[in-house]
Amino acid sequence: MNYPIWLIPALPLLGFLLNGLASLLYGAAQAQKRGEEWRKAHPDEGHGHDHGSHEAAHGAHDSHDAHGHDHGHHDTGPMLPWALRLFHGVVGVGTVGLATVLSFGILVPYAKSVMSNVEGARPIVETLYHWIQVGGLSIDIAFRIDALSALMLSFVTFVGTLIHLYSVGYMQAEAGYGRFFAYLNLFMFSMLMLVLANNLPMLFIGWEGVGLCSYLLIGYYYDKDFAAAAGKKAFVTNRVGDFGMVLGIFGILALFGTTDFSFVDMARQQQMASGTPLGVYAVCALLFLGACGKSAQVPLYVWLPDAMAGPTPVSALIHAATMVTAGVYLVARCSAVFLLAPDALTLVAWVGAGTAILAASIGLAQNDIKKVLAYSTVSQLGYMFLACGVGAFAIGMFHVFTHAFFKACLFLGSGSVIHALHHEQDMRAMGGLAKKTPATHLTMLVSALAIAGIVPFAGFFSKDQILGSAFAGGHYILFAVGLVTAGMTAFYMFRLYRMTFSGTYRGTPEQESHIHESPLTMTVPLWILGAGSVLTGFLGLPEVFGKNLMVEFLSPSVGKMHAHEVSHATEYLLMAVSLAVAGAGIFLAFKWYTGQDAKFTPGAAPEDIIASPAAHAFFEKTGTLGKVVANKWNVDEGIEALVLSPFRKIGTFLWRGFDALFIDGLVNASAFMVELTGDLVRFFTTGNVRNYALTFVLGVLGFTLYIWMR
Amino acid sequence: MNAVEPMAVAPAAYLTVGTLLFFIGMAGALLKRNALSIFLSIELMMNAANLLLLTYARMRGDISGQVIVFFVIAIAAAEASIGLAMFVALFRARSTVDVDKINLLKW
Amino acid sequence: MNTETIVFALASALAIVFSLVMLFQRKPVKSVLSLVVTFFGLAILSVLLAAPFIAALQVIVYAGAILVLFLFVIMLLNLEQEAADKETRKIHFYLGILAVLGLGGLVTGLTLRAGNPPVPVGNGPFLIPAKDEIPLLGKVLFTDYLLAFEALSVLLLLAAVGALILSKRRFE
Amino acid sequence: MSPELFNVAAAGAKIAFVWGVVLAALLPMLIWAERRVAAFIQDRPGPNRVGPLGLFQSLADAIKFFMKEDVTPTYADRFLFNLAPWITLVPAITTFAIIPFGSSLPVTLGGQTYDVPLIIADVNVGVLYMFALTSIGIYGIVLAGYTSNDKFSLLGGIRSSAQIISYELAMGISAIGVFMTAGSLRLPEVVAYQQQHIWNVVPQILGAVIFIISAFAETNRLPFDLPEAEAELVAGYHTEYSAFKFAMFFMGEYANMVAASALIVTLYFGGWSLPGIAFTGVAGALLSIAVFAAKTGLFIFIFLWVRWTLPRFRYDQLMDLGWKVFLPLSVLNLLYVAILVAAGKA
Repeated sequence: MNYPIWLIPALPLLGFLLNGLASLLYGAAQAQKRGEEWRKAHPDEGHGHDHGSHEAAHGAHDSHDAHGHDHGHHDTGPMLPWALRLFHGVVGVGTVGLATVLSFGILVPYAKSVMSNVEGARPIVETLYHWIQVGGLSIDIAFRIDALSALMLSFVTFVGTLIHLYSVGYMQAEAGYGRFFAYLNLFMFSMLMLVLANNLPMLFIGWEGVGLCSYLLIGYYYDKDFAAAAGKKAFVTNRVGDFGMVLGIFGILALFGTTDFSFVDMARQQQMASGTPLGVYAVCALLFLGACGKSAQVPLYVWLPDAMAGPTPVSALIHAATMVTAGVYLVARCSAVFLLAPDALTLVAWVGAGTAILAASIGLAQNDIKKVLAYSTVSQLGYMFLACGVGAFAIGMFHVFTHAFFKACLFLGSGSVIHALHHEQDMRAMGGLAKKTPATHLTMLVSALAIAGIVPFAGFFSKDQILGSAFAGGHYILFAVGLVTAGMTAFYMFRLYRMTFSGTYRGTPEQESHIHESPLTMTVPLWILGAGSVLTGFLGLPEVFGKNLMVEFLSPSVGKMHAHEVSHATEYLLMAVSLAVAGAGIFLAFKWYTGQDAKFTPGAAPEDIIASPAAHAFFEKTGTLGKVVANKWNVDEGIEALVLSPFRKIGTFLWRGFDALFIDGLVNASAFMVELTGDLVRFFTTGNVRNYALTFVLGVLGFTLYIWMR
Repeated sequence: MNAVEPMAVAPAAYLTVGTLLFFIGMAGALLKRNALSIFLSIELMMNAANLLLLTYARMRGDISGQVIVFFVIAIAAAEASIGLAMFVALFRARSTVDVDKINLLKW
Repeated sequence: MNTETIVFALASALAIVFSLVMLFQRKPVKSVLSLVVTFFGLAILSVLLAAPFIAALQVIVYAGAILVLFLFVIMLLNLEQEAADKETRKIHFYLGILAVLGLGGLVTGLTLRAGNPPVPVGNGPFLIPAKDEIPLLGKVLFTDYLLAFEALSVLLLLAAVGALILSKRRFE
Repeated sequence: MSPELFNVAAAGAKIAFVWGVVLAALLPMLIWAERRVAAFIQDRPGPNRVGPLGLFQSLADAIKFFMKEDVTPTYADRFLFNLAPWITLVPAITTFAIIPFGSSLPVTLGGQTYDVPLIIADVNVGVLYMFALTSIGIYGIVLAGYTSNDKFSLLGGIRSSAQIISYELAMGISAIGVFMTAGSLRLPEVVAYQQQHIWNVVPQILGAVIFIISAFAETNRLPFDLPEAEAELVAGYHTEYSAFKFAMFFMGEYANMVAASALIVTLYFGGWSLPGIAFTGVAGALLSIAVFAAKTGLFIFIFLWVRWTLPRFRYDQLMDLGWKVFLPLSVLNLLYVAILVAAGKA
């Protein structure tokens, strides 16, 4: 059967080209128009400034602000004409939507065929052409759909389309509307390349592509320093991971002689072309380093919270639902290789668990609504790696799947809140939004319950199975860490919920009057994602409830560690424990964060306003530790002191000492030698042709003499 | 197709004449100061080389030598036209063709 | 002593004597005319070497065109006499003579020492035919050496254009 | 009598015959004819006092030339000045060596019959030999102009040599067409080809016209006699020459004219042949000589006719004609002949 798989990434690419082109053309036209206006306003230069025209220009600008009850805050220019916005919206959403339809057209029959015959499931591979051919190495431009990429493809396209739709409403007042959709489409293209790639180099194209788009979109408000810096930070941090990724690809090539994903099967059958256990371990570690960079694991997670400088749909799509899960996808994809090196898996598990609890603990004390979600994302990614690390790759992917829905929903909900509050992100200035924004409130509550792990929402099933796998594998410490993290998760999510939706509004009444529910383009995706947060969990019911569809579906693609069976009783017990812990967290959040009758006064201590006396007592007891946690464990400062500062010093030394003195010295010395030689030799340059001729003949004479003598 | 009959005069005689002419030309090229005379001497050198080529072609019974002489003559024509045009331009600019007085190409 | 030897001796003597005249003659016009005579000698030698076509070409192109151009230039520039002042660079003069004599001796010696080439006469596709070599010359020129021939025609065209541009007075 | 000896003797006889006819009979006749034709065209009697119809006028002129004072300009380069007329005359006469002036003459000597081809030297480079000699002839004119130490002479010399070099191109290229059809540079084979097929003038009329007009320029005849253009340059390159040296230039010009006519006949008008007649035996040989002489005479007459009919070109017109009209046309002719030959082969 011939599937037009290549169309799936090609459509967003087309969208990117169209949107980008339209945006550029419009920008050029605007620049020209502005120039003409300026010339018109300044018919004779040198006559000073014409105040009238200036005011007229301002007036035009202001009218936009007054007209739009929207994001004047980030306005970097006048709003686009409605026709152009319609074009960008239609192209942006349309291409991605078409890709989604197309991919589901391929996915649904494929999933059916896989489920009917799991053992005999074959991936669909579509080879377009040979990209690189050197010796025995052949790298093709080829697309692959197997269970793993099918799973990824399903939620990437689905959630992606919803977020595109959401963006139509969310971004409508932005000047860079076209640019935004161009980048977003380019991101979809890269992500689909990453997911559909049939070999590591192609995956790497997508990998770098999403990195680039992440950079571009974090720095979307490029005129804001913090956004530009955040984009740079994300990019540089990812480079550290990519360095490992590239070396890992070379390692795979060295081990298996191919970068095609067929190496997974080779690894499964332990048919390595070469390599030692140590080599396999190194390759796994390097690939995992890449995954750490992209999926924000310790110690490379620092970029993700800062990435919240981008527009909220970007945070939802890239920094929660899709791109950051690429690391998990990579590990799951190479699961067979990881299984050859159990030590590497242990590393993955411990890093994942460490990240989960570290990020969760930071999330406890954040006041920015998006920062909370960002740390939550890091923490949840840690969970996924924890799952992979204990050998439950399918469960990890399941969590990726469910997480995509509820985290996207949470982010979009927070976006809706921010939208409603005119770009207010500090939760201390919120409160009482439940009635004002009912749709947002309800969907966010559902997804918060999902992430907290309350039955029967999606997060419960995935998270519980992760903990169960850890327990079953005998990793009790990891289990404990996960359990604590689950409690923390429940606590900070409902802290967020309470601070945002409960109680009364803590801003000024004037602001309060502007609060409004978001338009349909934004709420519809919220509803759909909210529904997903409820329903997706049932795709992966634990074994005790029957067949785990997800695990079975993924079994042809991902490896699985030898399963340690636990009794049903233990499983029920574990569920009860995790439910209890989550419930405790929610209870504590409700108890501590009353949010009643408080007004936001700038300068007041953060928790004074909204936290209950019991909470204050706790904070005072924990004292220093609390401050450290609130300051994100001082990780950024630590990196600055331990890594960046020494590197800067080495760099300075290399610059001043090595480059300027040694290298430049060598270069200058050679230049000086040339100059000296030239000074000596130029005496022979008489400008007299006959001298040259004579010299030439004498040379020939010498040469002839040599021949004669020989 | 049969080769030409054996040479009545020893090839070495032709070679000697050619070499002699070549070095007479070289002497002119090195010692004369008039650019035109130098050019003339170079033409003589070229023709001496042609003679050698023809001699070797005759010795081997191979016509390729004659072909190469043909090319040399044609290239000499091109070279002479350009060279003489240069001399005319040079003379217009500096009113002399004494190469010792034309020595701008120095430091 | 047969006819060919006599002709060879006469032609060689002509060429060498008049090349020496060319060398020592101070008047450019006479230098050129001596060279014409030298080329005649060379043309005769070419005929002896079974290359009458080349001989004709040599007379037409060298004597008939190139050296006439020389004469033209001499007449146009009115170069009556070479610079009469004596050679100022004695070292250059002696070194030049030394180089010419040394190199000439060496090369002559090398040439004679090398003797006849080991390639036997009478094989190969380019065998000079006994009576009329021109058809073969034409054939070889337009088959094996076609590229060189075409390149040469381009070169000649360029030379014509170049000469025109170089010698054109700029009136504007 | 050995064949070698016979060949030498035959060659000597042929040289004697050709030079005798050309130098001793034809040239004086031609000078007389020129003046008579001129007079006829200009409707006047012309020289008619010395001998019957003034036939001995040339003889009288010759005596006059020998008797006149031979003047050499004071600052002229004496050696080169004296050399110049010789350089003009000798190549002009030598040209005849390669022109076949008849079919072959059977000679029976000592019971052995030799077939003597009526050509002095059948060299395989054929007409190239003639072009080579023509280019040598230029030196005579250049030197005459240069060494006379006279502005008129110099101008005439430069004009003449430039003119000859320029028209040699068109002439040579149009002649190539003839050799392409004949497949050889040898003039006897050119004649043989025309005898078997058709006179070259028929298929190659363009080449023939170019060749003939260029021949006028090559021989410095009107309407292309710019080098001597008496109205502007007094007498061009031979302004300073007098007496016998002048006579040599004079003879050289007429010899060139005869040679050019003979060459035109040979290349384009069948040489000594006539269509449909086989020239065999002694009678045939003599007849062929007569045919050749008649054809050549016709062209000599045309030379004279043109001279006394057409006005002189301006020098720039002459050069324009040579470079911008004849050269491209001759190349066109070459292309056309090439297509003809290729079509004939195919």
